[in-house]
This record gives sequence, C-alpha cells and structure tokens, in this order.
Amino acid sequence: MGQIETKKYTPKDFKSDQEIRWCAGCGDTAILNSVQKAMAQLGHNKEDYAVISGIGCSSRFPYYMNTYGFHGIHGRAGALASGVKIANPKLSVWQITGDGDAMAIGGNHFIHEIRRNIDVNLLLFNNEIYGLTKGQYSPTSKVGQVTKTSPYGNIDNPFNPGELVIGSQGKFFARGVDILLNLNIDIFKLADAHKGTSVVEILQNCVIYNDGSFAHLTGKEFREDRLITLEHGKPMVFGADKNKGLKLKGFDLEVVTIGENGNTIDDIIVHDAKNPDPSLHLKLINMQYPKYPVALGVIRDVDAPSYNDLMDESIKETVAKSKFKCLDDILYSGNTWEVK
Amino acid sequence: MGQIETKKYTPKDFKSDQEIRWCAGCGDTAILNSVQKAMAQLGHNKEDYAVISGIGCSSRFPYYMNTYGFHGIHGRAGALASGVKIANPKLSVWQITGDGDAMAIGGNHFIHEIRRNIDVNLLLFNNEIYGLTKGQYSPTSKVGQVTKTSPYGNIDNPFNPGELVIGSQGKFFARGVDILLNLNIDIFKLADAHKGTSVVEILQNCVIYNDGSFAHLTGKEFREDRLITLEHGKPMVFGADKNKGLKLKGFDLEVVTIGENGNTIDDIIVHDAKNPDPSLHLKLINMQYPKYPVALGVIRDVDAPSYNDLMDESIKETVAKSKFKCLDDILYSGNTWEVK
Amino acid sequence: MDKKPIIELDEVVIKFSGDSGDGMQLTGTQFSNTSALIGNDVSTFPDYPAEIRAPQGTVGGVSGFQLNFGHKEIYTPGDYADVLVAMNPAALRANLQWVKPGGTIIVDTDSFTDKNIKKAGCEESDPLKSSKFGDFNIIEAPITSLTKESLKDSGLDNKSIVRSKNMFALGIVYWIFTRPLEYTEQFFEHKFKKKPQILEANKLVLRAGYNYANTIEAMPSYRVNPAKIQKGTYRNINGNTATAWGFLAAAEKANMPLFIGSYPITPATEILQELESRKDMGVKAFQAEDEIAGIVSAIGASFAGNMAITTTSGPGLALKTEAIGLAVIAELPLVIVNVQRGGPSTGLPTKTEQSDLLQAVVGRNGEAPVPVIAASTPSNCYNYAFEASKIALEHMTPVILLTDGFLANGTQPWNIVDSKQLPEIKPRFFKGEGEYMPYARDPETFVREWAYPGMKGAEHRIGGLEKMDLTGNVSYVPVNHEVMTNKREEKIDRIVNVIPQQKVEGDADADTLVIGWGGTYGHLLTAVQELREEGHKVALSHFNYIRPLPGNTEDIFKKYKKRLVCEINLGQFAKYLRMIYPQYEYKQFNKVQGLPFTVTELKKNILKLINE
Amino acid sequence: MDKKPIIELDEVVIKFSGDSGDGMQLTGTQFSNTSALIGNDVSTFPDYPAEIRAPQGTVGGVSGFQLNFGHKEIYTPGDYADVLVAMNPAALRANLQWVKPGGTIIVDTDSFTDKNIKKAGCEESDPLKSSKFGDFNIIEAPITSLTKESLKDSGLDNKSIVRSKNMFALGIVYWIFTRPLEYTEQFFEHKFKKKPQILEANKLVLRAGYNYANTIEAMPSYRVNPAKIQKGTYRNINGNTATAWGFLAAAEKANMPLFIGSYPITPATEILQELESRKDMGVKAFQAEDEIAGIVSAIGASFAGNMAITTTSGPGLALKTEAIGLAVIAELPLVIVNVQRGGPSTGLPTKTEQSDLLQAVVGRNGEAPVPVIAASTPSNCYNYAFEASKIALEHMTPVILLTDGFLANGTQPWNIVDSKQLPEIKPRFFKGEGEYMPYARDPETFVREWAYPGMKGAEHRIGGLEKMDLTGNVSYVPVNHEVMTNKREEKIDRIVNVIPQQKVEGDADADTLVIGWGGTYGHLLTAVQELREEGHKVALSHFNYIRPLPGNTEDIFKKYKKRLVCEINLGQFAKYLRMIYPQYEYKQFNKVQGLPFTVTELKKNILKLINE
Ligand SMILES: Cc1ncc(C[n+]2csc(CCOP(=O)(O)OP(=O)(O)O)c2C)c(N)n1
Ligand SMILES: Cc1ncc(C[n+]2csc(CCOP(=O)(O)OP(=O)(O)O)c2C)c(N)n1
Ligand code: SF4
Ligand code: SF4
Ligand SMILES: [Mg+2]
Ligand SMILES: [Mg+2]
Repeated sequence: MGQIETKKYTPKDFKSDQEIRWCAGCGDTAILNSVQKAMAQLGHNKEDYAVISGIGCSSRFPYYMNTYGFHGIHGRAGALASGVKIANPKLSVWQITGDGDAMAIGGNHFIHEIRRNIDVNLLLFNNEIYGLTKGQYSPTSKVGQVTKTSPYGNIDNPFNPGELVIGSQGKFFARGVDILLNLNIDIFKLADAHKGTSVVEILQNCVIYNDGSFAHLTGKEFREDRLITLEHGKPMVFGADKNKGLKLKGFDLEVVTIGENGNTIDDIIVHDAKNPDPSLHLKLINMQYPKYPVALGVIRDVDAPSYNDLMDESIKETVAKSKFKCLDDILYSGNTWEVK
Repeated sequence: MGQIETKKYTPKDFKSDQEIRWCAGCGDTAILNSVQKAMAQLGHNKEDYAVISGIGCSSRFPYYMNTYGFHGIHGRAGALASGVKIANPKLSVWQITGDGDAMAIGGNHFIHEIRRNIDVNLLLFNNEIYGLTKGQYSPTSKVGQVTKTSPYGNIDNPFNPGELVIGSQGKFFARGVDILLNLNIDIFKLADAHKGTSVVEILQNCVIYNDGSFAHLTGKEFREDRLITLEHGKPMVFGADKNKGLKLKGFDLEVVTIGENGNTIDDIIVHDAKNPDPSLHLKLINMQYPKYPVALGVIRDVDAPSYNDLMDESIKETVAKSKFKCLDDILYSGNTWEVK
Repeated sequence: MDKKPIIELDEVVIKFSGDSGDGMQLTGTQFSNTSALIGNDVSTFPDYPAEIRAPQGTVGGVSGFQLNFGHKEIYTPGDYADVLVAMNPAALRANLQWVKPGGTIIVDTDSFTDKNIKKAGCEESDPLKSSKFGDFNIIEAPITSLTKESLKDSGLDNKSIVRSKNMFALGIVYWIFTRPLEYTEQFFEHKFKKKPQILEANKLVLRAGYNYANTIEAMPSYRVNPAKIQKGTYRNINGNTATAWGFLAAAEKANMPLFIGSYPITPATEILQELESRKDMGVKAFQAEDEIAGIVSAIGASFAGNMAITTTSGPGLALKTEAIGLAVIAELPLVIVNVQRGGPSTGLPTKTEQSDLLQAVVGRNGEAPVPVIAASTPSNCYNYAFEASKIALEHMTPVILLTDGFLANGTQPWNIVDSKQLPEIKPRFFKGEGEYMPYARDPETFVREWAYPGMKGAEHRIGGLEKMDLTGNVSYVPVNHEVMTNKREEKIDRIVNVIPQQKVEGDADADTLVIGWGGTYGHLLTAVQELREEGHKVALSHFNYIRPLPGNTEDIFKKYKKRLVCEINLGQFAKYLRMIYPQYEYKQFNKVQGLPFTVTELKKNILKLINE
Repeated sequence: MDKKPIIELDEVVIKFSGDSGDGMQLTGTQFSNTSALIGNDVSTFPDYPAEIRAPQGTVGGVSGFQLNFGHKEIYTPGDYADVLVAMNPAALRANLQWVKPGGTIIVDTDSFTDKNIKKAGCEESDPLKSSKFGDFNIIEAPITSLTKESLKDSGLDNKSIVRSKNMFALGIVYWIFTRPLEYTEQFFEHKFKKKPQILEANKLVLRAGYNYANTIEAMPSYRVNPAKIQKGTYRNINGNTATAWGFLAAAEKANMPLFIGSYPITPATEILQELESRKDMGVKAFQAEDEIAGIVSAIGASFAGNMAITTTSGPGLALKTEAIGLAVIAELPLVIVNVQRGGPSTGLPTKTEQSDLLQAVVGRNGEAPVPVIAASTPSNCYNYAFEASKIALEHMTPVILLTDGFLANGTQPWNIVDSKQLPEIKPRFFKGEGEYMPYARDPETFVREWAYPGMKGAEHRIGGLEKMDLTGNVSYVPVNHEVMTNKREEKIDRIVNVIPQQKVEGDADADTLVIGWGGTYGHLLTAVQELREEGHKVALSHFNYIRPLPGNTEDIFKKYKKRLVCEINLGQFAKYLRMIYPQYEYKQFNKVQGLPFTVTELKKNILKLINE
C-alpha cells in the first residue's frame, strides 16, 4: 500500500501521453477524470498502481493512465487483476471492465474474484451495450431494447450487477454515474479503503450506441427525485427538497414523504453498509424507478478477510513452521540413498 | 412436452444397460434412483428426455439413463443444455452437474442459463469436492477444509449455490439430499412443472474424498431438528416434534418454539415460494446450522417467461409478419439488377 | 450537362477518405452500388480504425473506402487510386502514397486550416502547395462552405448541415464518372422516410456537388461502360452477408431448422447480426455469453437435430478449440466460421490476415481431424458456407470455414445463386428400422447415422470419452482407441471423394505455379492475368479445400518447376503443403501488414521467380 | 531364511494387479522404493482406470502397477512381466497376455470364486486350471484366508483385515527377490503413527507373506544385485513431482517468487498439488476457477514480477490457447506445462499419448511463436522444467513444456540434481537507468527489458493490441506490424543459440536413424540398444527441444539414409519435421492405444526398416 505519508500528486500526474480515443461525449472520459482526481488524493505511490482491464471501449482506460497498466484480453480482467494482486499484494490494483467484459465473457472470473474477496477496486462501466463491437446487446441491456443483434427487441433478461455481486457474496458494492464526479471520487476513496473486492458499478452513457440509457434517471431536472445517494450511518433521504425517504414496511421498502402521513425523519432507515446480512442491501440494489429511487453511493461495505491476505498469512505460517529452508532441503528429505 | 396422457413407465424403463461405476455408497446412486422414479411418474415420452451433463463423477449420470443423453465437456453442461432446449423446446431437458462443473469452470454458463431462465431442470450434485480428479477443493468446499490442494486448509471462501442462483435472478431454487428419495422426487416434480431454469441443489455425499460433509445435518438422530423442509403455502415448522418454527423479527429470521414465550403457529411464517422479491428467499437459502435449520424443499418458484418461449414467440411473430417466405425472396429483395 | 467530351475508361479506382465521422463508408457504398446497378463490375475494400471514433483529424482516425469498378471483370479493389477524395489533411496525408501518378485528388479546402494540418502531422505548413503535388490533378473544392451555402435555407442546425458534406463530395464524383443520381436518391427516400427535412437536404447537397463539378471548368468527365459479365440477376454483396445466406440456403436445402450460437467479435459479428435479423425466416440465433457457450450451445442444438453453426474470429476460434474436439469425437455436424483478422492475441482486430490456418488445421488436443474450407471472394462465401454445411451434415463432422476481414467487409456484384442452382443436402438420419447403433458406419464414407432426441426407440448416450466401435459405449480398450482414431481420421480423408478437383488458371505449360488460398484470390488472379497479358507464362492454383486437399493436387504440383506460395502470414499454407507433399519445393511470398496484397507487389515477386 | 540357493538376475519385471480397491499402487510403490533404496535401477508404470472406483471384480476395474528393476540401467517399466501378482480373476485375465513365457504368476486362490470368475468374464469356469497355464510357474496362495488367519487376534474388523492382504502379497514377492522388509516397515511407522493397531497388523501380514514364501517349497529365490550406476545421492521420483521441483529450483536460482495458477486435470493435477504443499517454501499456488483463469492469473503474476507457471493437460491447453497469444504479444515470461493424455476431447483421460504436439507448436491464432520443450524421463522433467523457466525468464516469452501421462506417473531413481549443479538464471530486469522503453530489444537475442509495478519511474502500459516498436504504444501502422511479427518470430528462432546441440546415441555409421521425442525415450533407447547388442547397426536421436530444433539437427538427419519417427500419435512430429526439413524422408511408426510403446514392437519395426 505504499508509504503512509500522502504523496503530493495532481491529477495531471496520472495522465499518460496517449491521445484519448473515446467518442466525444462518451461517459468513459468523465470517469477517467474522476479516477485521476481520486488517485491524486489517495496515499499510494504512483508506481504502485496497476490498472488492469479486459477488452472493450472502457478497457482502453489503462492507456490513458500514467501508471502501470495492462490491457488484457476480453473477459479476463478479473483473472488478470487477481494474479497481479496475489503476486504482489502491496500494489493498489484497479480493474477496469465493461458490462460485456465483466458479465458476459468474463462472468466466471467476476463471480470468483468477488467470492474470494481479492483486494481489487473493480470499476464496472455499465453502458448496457457492447460499445467496441459497435452496438450489440449486453447482459445488462434492457428487455425489448433494439440493438444490432436484437433487431426485433432483446429477449434476454438482464443481470442487475449489484445483485450478482450479492449472489457472489460480495462485501463491497457501490453505484456511481459517469457525470457525477464528486460522487465517484467519494466512492473510489471508500473502495480504496475497503480491503477486498470493491465493486463499483458506474452508469455510463454510450453516446453512439445507447445514448440516453440512463437519461430518465440522471437528467438534471429530476435527478434529485429519481436517485438516492446512500451514506453509511445517514438516513436514507432524497428528493430536491430532501424530504423523501425510505421506510421499512414489514419486509418491504416504502417511499415516504417526511412530514406527510405522520412520517418523521425517525421513520427513515439509517443506512448500515456494514451489516453482513445481504438481504436489505439486495433490496436497495434492486430498487427501480419509478417505484423507488435508484440507489447510488456505497450500498454495501462489509469487512471480511481477502484471499490475498489469507494467502499471505498462510504462507507466512507454513514457512515459519517448515523444516525446509531451500529446495535442497526438500531434495534430500525423505527416502534417499547414496551410491558410492 | 410430449403427450398429455400419462405414460405407464416404471423406473426400470429408465435404467440403461451400463454398469454403474460410482463408488459403493456414493450419493450419486441414490440420486439416480430418485430421478428414475420421478421420471416414471412424469408425463413425458421417454424419447423426449434429454439428459445432459458436463464432466465429473456426477456427470457420468447420463450413461445410466435409458434416455437420450450427452456427456459433454467439463463446465459446459449449461451451454449444452441451453442449446438442446432452444433447438427443440419440446424436449424435457435435465442437466446433471457437479459443484465443480457448474460453479468452478462452468460458472459463467450457470449464471447465464439462470438469468435467461432457460427451461431446464438443473440438478446440481454438491459434494463440496472435486470427486473425479480425486479430491481437490471446490468452490463450495468449506473454509479450512483439508483437501489434496489445500493441505494447509482451504482459504477460498465458498459460494452458497442458492445465493448465486438468486444473484443470477433465478426463479426456481430447491434443495434436496441424496438419501432423501421422497423429498427429491417431490422436488423433481415441481422442477419439471416449473417453466424456466429449475435449480435443484442436492447435498451429495462423496464417500471417498469428503465423507460426512453433511452428516452433521443429515444424521437420522437429529435430522428433524437441523433441517427444515419448506412447502409453499405451509408454515415453516420443523423439529422432531414439529414444534419449532421460523418467525420474522424486524428484518431478521428467528427460530422459535411454538407454545413457548407466547409463540403460536400463527407467528410462524407461511412459506411463499411464489413471491417475486428474492430477499426473504435469500435469507432462507442462507440459513446455516447451528443458528438456523438448513432449508430443504422448494424455496423459490416464481413464474417468469423462459428464454426459449420468448425466442419461439419472437420467431413466430416475425415469421408471420415477414415478407420473406424462402431464401430466394431474400436473395432477390432490395437492390438487384439484371444483366441480359 | 452532357456538353463536355466524355472519356471512356476500362477500370477506375476511387478512394473516399476522411475522418471516421465523415461518412466515407456510406459514400463509398453508394458509389459502388450505383456503379454495380448500372452494370459495372465492382470490388470494394472498406478500411477503418479499430476505435469507434478515433481522434478527429488525426491520421489514426482516417476512415477509407476504396473501390474498383470497371468495364472488364474486376477481382480486387485495386492497389492505387485514380481518384482520391480527401475530406481533410489527415486523409490526404494517409493516402497520398496510394494515388497513381497523374491521378485526381479532390480535397475539401475548407478543412485545410492550420489546426487540422498540425493535427494531421503534416511536415509542410501548406500541404496543398507542396511540391509532391506536381504529378496530380488537384481539385480544390470548398466543400464545407458550399454545403453550408446550399443548405442555408434548409432550417437544419449547423451540425446536421456539415454532416451532409460527404454527399457534396459524392455528387462531384458522380458527375466525373457520369453516374445517375437516382439510386442514391432512392436510398435517401428509404432511409430518411421519417425525416423529410434531412431527406431533402441530402438530395440538395448531392445535386449541388454534381452541379458544382459540372460548373467548374478543367474537369474531365469519364464514362466506364458496363462490364461484359455473365447473364443473370445481380446484387451487391459482402462476405459476411454471403456467409450468412449460404447457411440459410443449406438449412433450406437440408430442410432443417438453423441454429447459430455465437458471441460478437470483429470482423465476424455481421454474420450473427444478419442471422439475428433472419428470425423472420425461423432462424434460432442465440447470442451466447462467450465463444465457448456459442459453440457448445451449437453442439447441443446439433445433438437435438438442428443444423448448427457458430461464427467467430481468431481469438474466439482459440476459445472454441476444446469444444471442437467434442464435436469431433461425438461425430456431430457443425460449421465453425472463422473470419480471420490480424494477430496474435487482439492484434489488429479490424485488419485482415490469413494467420489462423494452422490453428484451424491442426490446433487441437488429441488426434482431432476436421475438414477445413476457405472462401476466396466476398460472394463465394455463400457457396462455401453452403458447401461446409453440406459436408458437415452429410459426413457427421464439424467443419471449419475460413474467411477473413478482407472478404468479410469487401463487396462485389453477385450473380445470385438461388435455390434452383444448389444441390440437395441429405443428412444420414436414422430411419427407425432395426436397432440403432450410434457408431455403426457407412462402409464407403465411414459416416455414422444420426438419431436425435424425440426419435422413438433410438435413445442413446454420447460424449467426449473414447467410445466403443459400433455401440458408442465408453471404452478404455487400447486397441479400440486406435481403431476409432483411425476411423475418425479416415472419415475426414475420404471427403476427398466428394470435393471438386483442384483447378489451374493460366498457362498449363508455364514453369511457375503461383499457389494461394482463401481471400487473396482476386489479387493473385489479377497479378497472374496481367503478367500473362504482358507476355509471361505463369499459372495460378488457388485453394478452397484445405483439408482434405483435392485429390489431384499432387498431379498439379508436379507439372511445374517452380512453386510460389503467396499468403498474408508468415507461410502457414507453405508449411502445411510441406507436411503433406514434402517432395516439392515451395517458395514463399508473405506479407503481414494487416492489408491485402497489392497486385503490383505480387507481380514483382512472381516475375522475380519466373526470371530466376 | 537364506538356506535356499539364490539365483542372480540382471533385470526383472513385476506387475502387481488387482481390484482398484486392492491397494496395488501402494504395493508397487513399496516394492520399487525398496529396490531403489538397495541400489537397483527402477522404472515404474502405474496404470489405473478412469473411474474413481470402477466396478469391483471386472476387468475394467483392474488397477495395475508394473515395475522393472535391475542390475543394469533400466529405461522402461518393461514390456512383459517375469512375475505377475493377480489378486483376483479379473486381474489375471487382464494381464495374462503380458506375462513372459515361463514367468511366475502369484494368485490369491481365495478370490477365484465362481462369482468372481464370472464377473471377470473368463471363458473357462476354472481359469487356474486352464491349458493356457502350461507355460507358467503358478503360485497358488490362499492370500485372503492366510491374511485373516494371521490377524485373527488383532482385534481389527474384517474389512480392515482383508484390506491388508496386499501386504501379504508384497511379503511373498519380497522373499522371492530377497528384499529387506525394513523400508516398508519404516513407511508403516510413519504412515500409521496415530493408528498403532493398523501399524502392527500391516507389519504382521507383510512378515506373514514373507514367511509363507519361505515355508512353501518349490519356490526359487532370486537376487538382483545393485546396478552399477553413477555415484551420488538418489531418491525415487515421478515426473509430476520432478516437474514441480524443477520450478522450485528455477525460482530459487532466479531469486524470484514462484506463482502457479492452475485448474486440476488428470494427469497434471499432482504438479499443482505438490506446489500447494510447497506453500511452506513461499510458493503462491492459486487453484483457479478454470484453466483460463489459471493462465491469465499467471500472466498477471508475471506482469507483477513473479516467476509464473500454469499446468494442465490437453483439453486445458486448448482453453489456454487464447491467453498464450496474449503472453506472446506482451512478451512476458510464463511456462505452460501440458501433461499429455489420450484425446481427442476427454478421450482417455488417465492414459498416455503424444498427440498435443502440433497444438503446442502451431495451434494459436495469428503468428504466435512459442518455444516448445519436451521432457523424456520422469526424472528429467526436473531439468526441463528448469530449462523452460530459464528460457522463459531470460527470453521474455511463454514456453510450453510437454510431458505425458507415462512420465507424470512413472517413477525412477534419480541422482539428485541440487542447487550447486544448476546454472544461474538471469532475467533481463530494467535497471532503472535512463528512460524505460518497454519494447527496446537486446540486439543479439531480441529480448526486451522487464519492468514491473512497484519499480519507480518505469510506469508503462502493455496489452494484446499490436504495439509500436520500441515504445510499445498501440500501433496500427501496417509496416510496423510486419516488423513486430518478424521480431517476435526471430526472437524465438534465436533461442537456438542457447540450447544444447542435438545428440545421437548408437552407431554413427548406421543407415537407420530412429527419431523420437518426449516420453518415449526409455523405450526407444532400450530397443536401439538391444538391437545393437543383437548386432544391428542403428542410432537414436531423441528430441527434447522441439521449437526451435537444435542447430545441428539437419547435420544429423543428412548422415542417415533412413529415418524412422516413432510416436504415440498419428505422426505429428514427423509432420512437423517435414514442415522444417522437407528435404528428408521420414518413415513413421505410430501407436495410439493410450499405452507406451513396447520394446518388442519397436524392435520389430526398426528391424523391418533396417532390413529394407
Ligand atoms: C475473445 C474475444 N471475444 C470477443 C471479442 C470482441 N469484443 C471486444 S469488446 C466486446 C464487448 C465490449 O462490451 P463491454 O465490455 O460492455 O465494453 P464497452 O465497449 O461497452 O465499454 C466484444 C464482444 C474479443 N475482443 N475477444
Ligand atoms: C477442461 C477440463 N478441465 C479439467 C478437467 C478435470 N476435471 C474433471 S471433473 C473435475 C471436477 C469434478 O468436480 P465436480 O464437478 O464437483 O464433480 P464430482 O466429480 O465431484 O461429481 C475436473 C477438475 C477436465 N476434464 N476438463
Ligand atoms: S462507442 Fe460508446 S462506449 Fe465506446 S467510446 Fe463511443 S460512446 Fe464510448
Ligand atoms: S469419488 Fe466420491 S463422488 Fe466420485 S463416485 Fe466416488 S464417492 Fe461418488
Ligand atoms: Mg458495455
Ligand atoms: Mg463435486
């Protein structure tokens, strides 16, 4: 994790000399900016960052970062990042992946990385489309969506990334939006602080093949009423007037207005991102507009040992106990005999 | 789906002429018996069954069934079964897979098959070990478990299969036990009736490499107290004396004794397998002994369109609307010209 | 309009080039469609960057569309352009080296701002004035401002107006080559049916460009007369569409449902896309979660009695390798299409290459023989997709069909091959008589019978473990493994009996035989023909059937003294030929630049060998 | 005990066979360990069914352990057995054909019940009385009942008692070959430390068998004197353990952490298992979710500066194909071990084969050159694992190491090669001086420099897209692609400069050269030696370096008139040689039965060619 002292970096230190090749207006560029800003504020040495990706528009990300970077093969970002982190746990590993890269071809590595809780910050750029291959539906595309491979409307029921994270026993899940830089930076800091797989889904607009997929949520005019930003320890309120909130009704969630029907701020659930039980987090993750606001921010942030730490400990322990100090000890151990 | 009339089959009709090659006492044999019994009672024609598997001890299953069968390659049972069902939706497709086959190498097909809700009965033989390769830990092995590849104890946090099913938006999940034939048969009938991916996890004892993994739950002496069999519409009671039950306490589950502390049968939750919201199902799936009894039976059984039906409908619709009746219509459509 | 003298030409190469956002692909397609419709033979080569939108104004962001059309038969999109349209300095810089001496260059002078010139990385501050231009006929047109001018009353916003400047350029070129505007106008009418404002604007700008060219003097007008090509009904087609349609044809002929299980990958995706669209013909198109699920679902569909295919490109073929082995041992029909692209790894994903040949032929674990077929023109992808399906279905085997990025995106007028012109396909289905023996074989072809779920009384189990001869039960008997291994090999070898004899084009009495395979056909044929026209003796034998090779291959090879194998790789077919016919010497000419051959370089290298 | 005359022998083959549950692997291992410890040379071949527990009593369920030990150097486990131990009728039936005429057969008569005889599928009702037995020296011992008898007071349950009958059989064989019991007794003491009852029982039964053999007359006693082998410290080792240790050695010599990312698969799993155990040496062993994650995590570890390997068998290598291409273009060190087994597809997973050669050499998309090395004895898996690592680390390239099921499970006494005897390994790390250019190369070897995360000032990006020469930035420049393709190829070709010259064993002046590669070495060498002893002129050139081939290969080939390539496949190395040296003719002898060659069949086929 580098030195304790905070390095004095500026976002510019994290910009590489390569020209950015995303379409003008692509959400990826905004996310790049927020990552560079966040990194300038975190405490790691620049040479300790490893930015790892698969293949997709989003996966070009490492080329624009002036850190160590590896643009892998399609779907394998999770396995690549896992190898990097296990090999050198001191590194700050950032995995950049798309909805196709992580959840189509890369689905297996995604769920296993999460279940193992490998200490990686996993940024999932969800644009609900395959961008790089020019617009086929992805495993997060909406039912009915018309794309290059669903000319008659998509019939493939989509994943909800956060839900799959819960199913994989994810310990950290957050949701950001490409254009909400400050929110993203806050999330990245918590993701960095979390030891384990920190999955951050970022709603990302693909201006070319799926423009406006999230516009009904993120439009400035109504954003406050359709999105709720959760913060650990804070009540779940939202709305332009901060007067709406979420309340438990039996086993269900209900949107109420504070000050109406006798609802006070005390009726509003206080967000507990640290609760190991995933069922309320699952409900929050699954909230859909218009019935509910869509949840942003860190929804789940539960402490649990990471695979890489357990591996390290286990190695330290067995090495300490071992009678073998070098290979020769092994070679000459057990049944050997001499021919003279 | 074959004819409506019920065929008069006996379990023997489903036994092939191949000698069973599982170890004596292997749970797989008991499951084989329950499947053959169930099939004899279901309404399909024998030739309409397709039994599809991957690779593993459990995946040898098709050889012992006198139906159409395909023993595939490791991890690909889900993709193979998906292809069979989409190609011919009239078939009754049974997928046989192990914890390694479905959740290690086959994890991606597993989650996608479930999210698509392909109409397959998916029997997951969970013995928490790789049997066929002689005893390495699997993605469901317990933390600390000593196996051939975890000589110092497993550090790999396991999946809970049902939880991953929920994360993949599974609409049907049940849990059986190899030796509980009647329970399994009941489950298989409901799985068969369910249109969509019916995932049945079967706790299966590997006598050679992981003997007794479930013995603390399934031992005759205490089985009734440590397991609860859920039935849709019935209260969640269990115990040798049928006097224990599950009650909601805020957002949590609690085990109570009926007749004690003022708890009556009316306090006990009535199981609603049909509730689309997965959060209570998730809690039930995640119940672990000793805090809770482990849930068996059909935990979730929610109606939703299957991919194969949607595909069929979509094809019918577009074919009906199409101006193309044969390829020649396409070849000569649009911009063509004649050279004379 | 037709006052000017018109010069008749045999063949013309045009390259439209501009920024990725400038609509050059559309412009090129319109020109080639119009040319084809008025009876020219045409060959096209779209060439675009790997990025969706590469940085504007840079050389890396240039998108090009080259086409060759003519009065005679056209086999390649041409090496060098007679006419270059350059919509900005970067396009000019990237393509100048590809313009014939004396060629015409049309530039949008409005785009030659200092900023753009710098972005393009030009050495000189005014590249249009550069001495390099001595040899060319430059048409400096203020295309952007004229477009704006002609649409000033259209009510459209500036962005939309500027976006239609490609039509101004097209109008100029239409006029130069005396093309009618009507086909493109019809296209607008269809495409912008719901946007009448845009429709009118496009028509207006196209005509403005046309009239502009007519108006300014010093501009020759050419006519390329219709080609003398075979009678028939034609349409323009690219390789990917042709491939998709070939499968539709095969399914129809075999009277079977068509199943495709695929995962998108450049440059193969369009095959999947076309077949997704053909749901309207009952196609079951399954966009899988990855390549493995693509092929395995197809194997499942084949087991269930569908005609099954899977489509991909290099890295995807690598992922499908294990499953191909399953289809081999299960002896189930399946066609695997591999649209080759630049490797290794992700390599040059939008560029063409022939470097997956050995992977296709021998790149599998175990002894896993698979027929390999390669298409050689955009339109014959149709025929070879059909052929691959026929072999798969009639011989119970997976078949690999190789095409490449050049064929996939290239277009060509195609003399439609309709159902009447195609042979029957007769899979060897179990008839339901007697006991079904899954691995009993036809004594001639070694092909087993096919029974699938739903057929009463033929219940059986198959799988990836070695199986007993005849019964198909799992068998570990050592000698049986050898028997089965040999039978699987022999089954594929015997396909030689049903494939056509290899042909030679050119001089039977030449010393030098040029050998090629797959997508290089047009270039090789043109090179050989031109050399022959220039008085050299030379012949070409171009392969479509790779494994097995046609039965007369050796007869052909032995007739020639010198053999030159030309490939877009480091020599994989040459290696393969040495494996099979080591008794002959094979010289090589190889190129690995992500680009097709040029006829020029081919001629140079062939000539060198002729003269050796 | 030593009253009887003792006959001295040079070499003996013993096969222990019984039901999968009968403990034959353990029995065989004990016998070979004891023999090795007293100074014999030994070669073993365990052979067991694919099922965990195949059906009891059937031929399919027979588990065998063959070993060859001797006074001279032993290269193979032997073709035919001098002594067969058959614990039941099925074992007898399965192995009778493999006993030498005049050989000794020890049977447990208690197991020859009607039921067992039927299960074994014997034709005659009393196979022990069969005329087939004329030639053999049969020892009919009531092993089960004598075992029971000797343990009747042990207090053990019947199941445990019967389970130890293998030790009775071992005792008999120990007596026949005058072996000491102490090593096996020590083994019991270690293994059953916590089960004193079992410990005593095993000792008792072993001795009972030994005494029984001593007691009954008519039984010769043999001595096989220690072999005259090289000085040194020895241990028994099998190929998989040797492979794992070779990597430990390399990591130690390179002074780097060792990372293995693998997924279990027969017969490669033991390498992973051994390295999981070597966590006590700091090994990072990652059991991945599948083969792809196995190799890709290893590539990640390599990027991060570890020495990384991945291990698998045929179908797993197929799955790793795409990722190997990534390591090729990224130019990162990585060793991929492929323990070959019977294919295609799942094939014969527990049997041996050499049929992944072409997949290893050319089975990748794009031009993706990779060095390929093959081990040839169980113990030299150690050396070649070390060599593969050295080449990978010093040449910045993935390397494929081929072994096979026969080597993996076979054992051999090994003259320990410790750290003093191994060369240094010096990866070309970036020294931190000057600007880091990821794709600048050593002018001699074409190897780039290695900088990894954590190194200050060398931050850079790599990936699967084609990269610009020197800088490594993404590049679509056509000519650069050709430059890089050629450099990658040339880099691998130049490894020829660091690998040893190819050797020839046997007669330099022979006409006939036998050619082999990988795991068949012992059999080929024995065959050639025996032929030479019988007066024939013949030589053997056995290959460990496949790509590149050693520099003097051609010189060797051209010296011989006739070349016979012997392989356990349909002729893949022969095809490969034709690809590289098409000027020579290669005859083939191939076998595809999931079994190693026999020396007998090799001699027959070599002799045929000699006499041609
Ligand atoms: C093995 C392999 N299969 C397929 C592809 C083609 N491919 C590249 S990116 C991509 C999907 C991109 O979608 P996503 O991950 O959502 O990224 P985005 O472009 O939307 O950011 C596909 C299918 C490939 N490069 N490699
Ligand atoms: C591609 C591939 N990788 C690995 C293997 C080896 N392998 C066969 S079965 C198996 C795991 C079996 O575990 P599981 O699926 O739980 O089945 P079980 O034997 O426990 O019933 C493995 C790793 C294989 N056959 N193919
Ligand atoms: S195609 Fe979409 S995701 Fe890709 S760069 Fe363009 S806008 Fe971004
Ligand atoms: S190894 Fe285990 S799972 Fe496999 S057959 Fe034996 S008991 Fe069953
Ligand atoms: Mg996407
Ligand atoms: Mg298992």
